[in-house]
Amino acid sequence: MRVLASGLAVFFAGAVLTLAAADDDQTGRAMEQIQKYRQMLQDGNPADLLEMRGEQLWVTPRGPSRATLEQCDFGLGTGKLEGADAQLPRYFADTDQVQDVESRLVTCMMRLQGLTREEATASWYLPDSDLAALVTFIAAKSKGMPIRVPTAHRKEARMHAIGRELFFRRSGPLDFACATCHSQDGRRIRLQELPNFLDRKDAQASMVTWPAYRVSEGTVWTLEHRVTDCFRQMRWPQPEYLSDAIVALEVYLRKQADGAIMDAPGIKR
Amino acid sequence: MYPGRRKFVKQTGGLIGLLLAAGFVRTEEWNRIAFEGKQLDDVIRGLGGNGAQESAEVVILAPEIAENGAVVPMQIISKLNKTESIAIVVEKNPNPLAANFSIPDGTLPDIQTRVKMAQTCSVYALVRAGGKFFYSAKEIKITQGGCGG
Amino acid sequence: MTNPMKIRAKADGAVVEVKVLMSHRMETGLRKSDAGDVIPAHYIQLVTATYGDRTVLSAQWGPAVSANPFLDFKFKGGEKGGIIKVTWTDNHGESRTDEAIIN
Amino acid sequence: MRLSANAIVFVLVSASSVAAADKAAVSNTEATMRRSFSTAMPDDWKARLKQDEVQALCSQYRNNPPPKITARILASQQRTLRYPPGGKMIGDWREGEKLASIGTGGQLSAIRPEVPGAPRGGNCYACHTLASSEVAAGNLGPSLTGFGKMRGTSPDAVKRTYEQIFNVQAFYPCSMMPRFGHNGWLTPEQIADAVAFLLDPQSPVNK
Repeated sequence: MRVLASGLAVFFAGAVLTLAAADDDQTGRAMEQIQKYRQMLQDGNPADLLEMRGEQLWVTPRGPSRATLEQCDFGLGTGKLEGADAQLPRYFADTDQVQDVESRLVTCMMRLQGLTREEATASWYLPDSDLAALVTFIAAKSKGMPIRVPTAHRKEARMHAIGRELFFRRSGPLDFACATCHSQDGRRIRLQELPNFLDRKDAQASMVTWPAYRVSEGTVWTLEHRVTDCFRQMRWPQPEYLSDAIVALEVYLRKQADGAIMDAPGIKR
Repeated sequence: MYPGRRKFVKQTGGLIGLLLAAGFVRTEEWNRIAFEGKQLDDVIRGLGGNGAQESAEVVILAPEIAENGAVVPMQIISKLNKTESIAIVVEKNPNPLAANFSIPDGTLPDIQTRVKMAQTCSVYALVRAGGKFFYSAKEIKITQGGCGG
Repeated sequence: MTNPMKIRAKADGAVVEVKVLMSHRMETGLRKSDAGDVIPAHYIQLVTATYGDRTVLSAQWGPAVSANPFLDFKFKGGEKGGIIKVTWTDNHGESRTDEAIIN
Repeated sequence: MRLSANAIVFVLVSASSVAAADKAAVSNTEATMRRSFSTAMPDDWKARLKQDEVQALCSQYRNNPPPKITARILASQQRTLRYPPGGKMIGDWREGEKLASIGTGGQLSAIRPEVPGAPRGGNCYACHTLASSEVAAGNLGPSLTGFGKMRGTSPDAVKRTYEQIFNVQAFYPCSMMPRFGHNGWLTPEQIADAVAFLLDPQSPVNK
């Protein structure tokens, strides 16, 4: 009886393995074609168009103060953009806050150009928004530089710890957390590969290419936009733009990618 | 539907006139009939042919699976002598003709662009060479990516 | 308002390869906004590329060309330092011309 | 001997300080969450951010709870199981197949409001291979191709499959899979349809 039972178990296991192998074959072939698809998109990233517009916006006097953004300090000194995005988010003494590139940009639009917070952020999520254009331009200025998110300041370390906690925080009607989809190797939603953010290499490959042109959206998404939409897909409510929950997650995710060479703007599904 | 040609001219006559004078724009008119065709045959007729012959000399380089139907990259190469134009026709789009490229002397019959595909279907590359139409077809699968919502 | 194209033109022996990115929504007229209204069709219909007074490519497009269109073509007889001009005109009658130096 | 005693003390001390740090991090996180969302949100939106006991425990233990917590979750989640009126736990596989492909429903977003009337599905294909004809299947969960071939449609197999979709954590505490029935995402009838998709010999899952 026992022999028979284990024999059956082996039989079932064998059946499962065969099925799994067939599935892998088919999936492997599909993934190969998708790689080819992505390859064909690499040359000619429409994000470059938004980057060009961001560059123009950077030097255009705007707002009640008719000022440009050229005096904005992203942490490496007034007006210094080269490599700045690779070291964000970071703590800024003048706002006593840990800020990401978008939050800092809005600070400058308010302080230098005299815009209200509402004016500066009103259309952040719309296709080809001024904010997305500026973020794309600023990110491209870190091309070739390693990600180095500072955590030495007490507030930076705190945001990092909160970001890690948030990454694993399950709630909502689907019991989801970031970790549900992003904490194992080689996983996919349908055919979409999911970076495992607990793995350094995966985190690096993902983080160096935000902001990115999303072909499914026909426009560039910033990292805040990406995270905000993950919340939507988890069936959570929408977090406030520039809120600490998003920035904390960015600190954690980009810290996971420490040392990776920036290659933004990217192009993604 | 699309604004009529007359409206088009009225709005932009001045600009187009200037561009024409500068030699930037040819005097061609957008081929409404071809672009509004619903079948491959309609498109061929709209482009001035009647029927097309399948040809291995027309090559479609494209992935078999596209991660998103909004952007499907493809390269069309014609090895036929006297290639005059290359059109891309997406079988199951509401209006199948996506683009038609005129290839003047001295330009290689080798075009890359990106088109939208509403669903998995055949893509036809339709080439006019020496006054006749030739085509080849390739099926491209459109997958549902991401979280599905 | 129109935004600049990004044009790259590179001579490789006798052949010049031109790569163009155009900034355009390429609305099909079939999509609906979040409020449920149809977004009107808005797309490039005519594209022309010239080298000197020679037309090196002309194209007619429908709304099925992807947003922010990409175009890659090759022609003979172009020289380094020469200028390639690209013009598009859309169904609203808007038009734009940009140029690049062949390198 | 003395050395190892020291080591034990050290381990105990560091474990408790880690626990304290964890507690601080968790309370910081909850405070951060509270100030990161509009206070003007409707109550049912806010409710989605509130963790129940299982969600909080699984977050705390990174989905890998110790035996004592595992037993606690098993017991509490077993008590949540509910069945369709009339007790029919296997429905129409065709309906189940539709649910498996639907990834919409229940989204809350001001910048991307859900299309009115978007159906709510189980989105099974996002994570599982089911019918082998569907290439675009995810792999966050195990392949379920041939699921019914091995299990048949005995009352026990049907009940067990139903219960697992209703509340997976009644069997696997801190599973990544949503508790579809317990959380009210799918109705008991819809779950019965999903059961049919998995078990019915006519379903493409078993072809």
